[in-house]
Amino acid sequence: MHLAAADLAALIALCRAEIDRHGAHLSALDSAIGDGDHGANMRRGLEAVFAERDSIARLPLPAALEKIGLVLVMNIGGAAGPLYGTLLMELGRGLAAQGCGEDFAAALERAVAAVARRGRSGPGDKTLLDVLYPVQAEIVRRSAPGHIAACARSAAQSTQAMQARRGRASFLGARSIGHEDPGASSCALLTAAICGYLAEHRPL
Amino acid sequence: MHLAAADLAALIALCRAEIDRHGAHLSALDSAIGDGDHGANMRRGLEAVFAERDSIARLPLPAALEKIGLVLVMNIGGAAGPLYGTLLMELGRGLAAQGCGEDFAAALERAVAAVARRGRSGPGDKTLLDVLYPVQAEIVRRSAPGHIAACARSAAQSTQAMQARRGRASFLGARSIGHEDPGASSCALLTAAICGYLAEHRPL
Amino acid sequence: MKKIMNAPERFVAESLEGLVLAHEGLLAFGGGRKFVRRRVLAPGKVAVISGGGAGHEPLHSGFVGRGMLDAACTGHVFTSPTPDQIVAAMDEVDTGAGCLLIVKNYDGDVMNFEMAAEMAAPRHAVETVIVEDDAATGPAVRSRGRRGVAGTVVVEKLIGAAAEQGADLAALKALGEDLNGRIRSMGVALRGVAVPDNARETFVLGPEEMEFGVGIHGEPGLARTRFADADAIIRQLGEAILAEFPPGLLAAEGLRPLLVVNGFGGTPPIELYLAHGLARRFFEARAIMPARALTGTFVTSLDMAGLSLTLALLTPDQFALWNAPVATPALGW
Amino acid sequence: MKKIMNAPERFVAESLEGLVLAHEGLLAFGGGRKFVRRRVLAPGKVAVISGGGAGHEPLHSGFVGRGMLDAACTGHVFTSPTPDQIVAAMDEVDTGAGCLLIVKNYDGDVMNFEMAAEMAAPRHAVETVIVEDDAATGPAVRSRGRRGVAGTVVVEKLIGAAAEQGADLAALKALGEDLNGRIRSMGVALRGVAVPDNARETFVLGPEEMEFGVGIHGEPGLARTRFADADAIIRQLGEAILAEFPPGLLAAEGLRPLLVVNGFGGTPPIELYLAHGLARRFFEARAIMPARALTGTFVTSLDMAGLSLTLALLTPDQFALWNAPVATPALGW
Ligand SMILES: Nc1ncnc2c1ncn2[C@@H]1O[C@H](COP(=O)(O)OP(=O)(O)O)[C@@H](O)[C@H]1O
Ligand SMILES: Nc1ncnc2c1ncn2[C@@H]1O[C@H](COP(=O)(O)OP(=O)(O)O)[C@@H](O)[C@H]1O
Ligand SMILES: [Mg+2]
Ligand SMILES: [Mg+2]
Ligand SMILES: [Mg+2]
Ligand SMILES: [Mg+2]
Repeated sequence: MHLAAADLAALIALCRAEIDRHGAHLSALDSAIGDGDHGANMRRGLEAVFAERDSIARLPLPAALEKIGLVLVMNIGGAAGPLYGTLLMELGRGLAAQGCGEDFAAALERAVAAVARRGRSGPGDKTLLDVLYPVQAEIVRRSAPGHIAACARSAAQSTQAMQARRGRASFLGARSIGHEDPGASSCALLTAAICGYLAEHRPL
Repeated sequence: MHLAAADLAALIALCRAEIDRHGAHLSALDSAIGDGDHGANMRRGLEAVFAERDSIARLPLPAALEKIGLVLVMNIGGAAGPLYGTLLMELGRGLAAQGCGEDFAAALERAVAAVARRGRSGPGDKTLLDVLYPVQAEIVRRSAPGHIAACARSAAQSTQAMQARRGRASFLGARSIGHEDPGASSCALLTAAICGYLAEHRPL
Repeated sequence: MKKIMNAPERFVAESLEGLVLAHEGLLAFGGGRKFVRRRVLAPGKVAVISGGGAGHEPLHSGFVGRGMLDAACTGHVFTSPTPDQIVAAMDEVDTGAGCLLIVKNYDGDVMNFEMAAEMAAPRHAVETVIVEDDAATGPAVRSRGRRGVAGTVVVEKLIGAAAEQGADLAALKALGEDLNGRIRSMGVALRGVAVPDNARETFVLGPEEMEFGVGIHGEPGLARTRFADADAIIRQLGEAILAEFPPGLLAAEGLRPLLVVNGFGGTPPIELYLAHGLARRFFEARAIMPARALTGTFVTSLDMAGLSLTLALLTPDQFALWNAPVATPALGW
Repeated sequence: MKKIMNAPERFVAESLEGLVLAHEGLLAFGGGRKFVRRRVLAPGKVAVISGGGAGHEPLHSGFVGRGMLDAACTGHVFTSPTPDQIVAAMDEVDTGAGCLLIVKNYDGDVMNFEMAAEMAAPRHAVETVIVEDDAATGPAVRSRGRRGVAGTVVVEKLIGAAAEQGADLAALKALGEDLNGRIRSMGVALRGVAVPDNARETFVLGPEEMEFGVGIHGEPGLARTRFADADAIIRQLGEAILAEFPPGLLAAEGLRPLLVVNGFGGTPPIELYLAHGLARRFFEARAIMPARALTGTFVTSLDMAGLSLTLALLTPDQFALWNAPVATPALGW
């Protein structure tokens, strides 16, 4: 995958706009089974990345991703910060290690595994991993961006039926069932936004 | 004025019932321009007197009134306790000093004056004195109980137009205007109850 | 408004019992549970006694202890204690040097303490200090006598410290009277309260309203105004306070200002600390440099949301009394 | 829900500034205002560092001072601090004996402190104690790991005292792990909270409802139940606490129980003291005799109405650590 600086800057702007638009919804989801701040947390993170988008976009993709991850970690706090941060830092490091990152899918797989380690969590725990796993599987399968986005969306929805085993929602026990996980929701939103951009600007 | 023990016990029961019935209304008046407890305060006082009604009714009238005053002081607290307490203690003492209290009106006048001294207040301050003064004047005039009761009622109503200069309501300044004073209201209620009993049982 | 309560008529007694249990080393009940006293009295000093309605906790019983009060008499919620309570306290904690009564300026409190003082006169030397610190009830609103509000803590601390150091009754009375010109408070409520017997709040505020110039009994204040940001609220409180000091005092040399930010019971520490920072900046911008601060929940109005600022313009000697050691449930250093 | 606030994004910073201003003798900001630290460090002792989201004040910054924390890192409301804050604190307050991190058991806090510990590993010896005292999130609800709630104050006090007395990193870590089996808390909310960015409360209770088994982030609890009188509430809390101690501990000899009644921010002292008295009676009726009590507002959930009980079954040595001198804004003796 090749991304020009302009693409990266545009993607950052797009993700930030997407989170901004859905911030209240993400917080509402988090209010139901968490502490109601996921929208604010994600906004703060994306605003910080957006503020540094020019210098980030000037970096090679692996370094840019790692930098985005670091900015997220240092600005979000809460659970989302280390998780999204680890995802991007590890993805960047993985791509760098491969020498300009030809095998995106492999790097993503390792990054998702790092997120799971950081969160001590796995599939079915009702977290953003329940979106990351299927997205990564579709990428391995080289599915079309539109299909990946739809998968992400339905994966997020399927967290409704789960009982949370990690994160604040897990403290609710069975009461967490019936609500969509906010982290899964933000993850699907971002996935769909990125896929939409890629479909439009770099048809694979 | 002569009151049998049975009359005194009946009057105590009547006053207690009257305050109990109107307690919520008195507190509501007090909420508007005070702290909302006048009903509870008066109830507590009358319950305490009621609890001791048998031993009180056995005393000669002056001693009974003084005792009622003391029970009110020791149980009401707040502004109403010392004021109603002083009224009855001084009335009892005044009647006792006169030797079996032939001149009720004179004793009442001195008792009302003692209330004013205790409260450092006078006519037009928007307090129970604005009922006590006209009631006492009607008693001097030997008005019929029904007329005294009506006077008390209208005197209480006339406190609506006043700006409070004593009591909690005075802290509201001009905002106290337009509300009936709770102490004036309880005073009118008790006056009317007593007058009603006297009209029925001892037509003057 | 829900309360952690069994029944209105047991509310105050059960709370006092919990307070005494939680601080058994400092406190004990007086005879008949009519008041809370210092467990161990300091013989020979003037007995400092205060009290008032319940609902203002930790005032007054939470300030019983070394260097502050010897006894506190508590009435029903927002209702002055009765004279028998106050007389009982005098009889039990006066060790011979007389009693100094500290009374917040409400007609009910003043009259009940006055009747108690009259009853006790044959047996006790008694002086009374009436606390009048509320800037909301100054001459513009009321012909005489401000309410006593959060500044009461300052008066109780300084008089308590002076008594502990051996000041006599006359000196304590003079100190209290001097303090009345030096302490001004102003409060704002964001949510009203319901007393335990009543289902309804004494005032109900809309989401965009606040009640300015409130006291500590859930009673309406000076004016219903538009809810504002913290800077604006602090500015309004601060200006009202400064306007009510006796002329000239603000310009006096060598004063040591004390700044108290007091929560009314429903306002959490995060907001109180924020208010303290803004109040500090407000006063410092006007060349009033607080030399010490007290921020917390000291004089409440049940669970009312809101807070008050108190500024005390102390002499160096008075400031030393503030700094003197104190060991009570709610204030200790 | 109205707050004394200028703007959500300045809420936490302005509150911390007020705290530090109010306690300048004890506290100072760390570099870049990333944390609050003891003004004067005690060289040679292990640095005790804690932190977490804002909204729990006085936790954690109000417990910085002699005998307790050396630094506290505060995040946004209900949001863990970020690793850079924690690393900066370690770099500034570790005087050579290493850092003991005290972390409440929330995934966000655990992950951020863990990343910080990894980043600081080259320069600092670091150990972490995870606080897990919440009886509402025991094995019946969650496969592993209770939340950390009001018991955190006990852990910070005891570890802080031990560090002040010279305990090394391994001993402090062992103490923290031992305490996790000895401390259980349970909370109930009478009114929910709204975080500053959100207009709405996370849960809305009817006049006859309460939320049982809540944490300290305004999140829903174990169950929505019928509002009850204080005796029933205390009994429910007490029974939940007793049920969650490790088997055998309650029967152990020579324990010195500590009872904490903690208000969640919107509950006034009159109710907290009442709860203390009832809790005392509840435990004493079961032959658990609290040897010391702490009643007040220590671990809040913004202005949530409600409270929690905490029972700590301490060894005599641990109890001595509780009694050791402490000088912080919110705890001092
Ligand atoms: N241990 C974990 N592993 C994976 N994801 C987690 C974990 N804990 C939380 N999450 C994710 O983080 C989301 C919550 O993020 P956020 O609200 O920003 O943080 P916090 O819970 O600290 O308030 C959850 O919806 C969930 O998807
Ligand atoms: N100084 C005073 N002189 C005369 N009457 C007073 C005075 N202060 C208060 N009152 C009367 O007492 C009434 C209030 O009584 P109550 O509510 O029981 O006491 P409190 O004001 O202490 O709560 C007022 O309505 C008024 O009639
Ligand atoms: Mg959250
Ligand atoms: Mg009243
Ligand atoms: Mg009253
Ligand atoms: Mg959070």
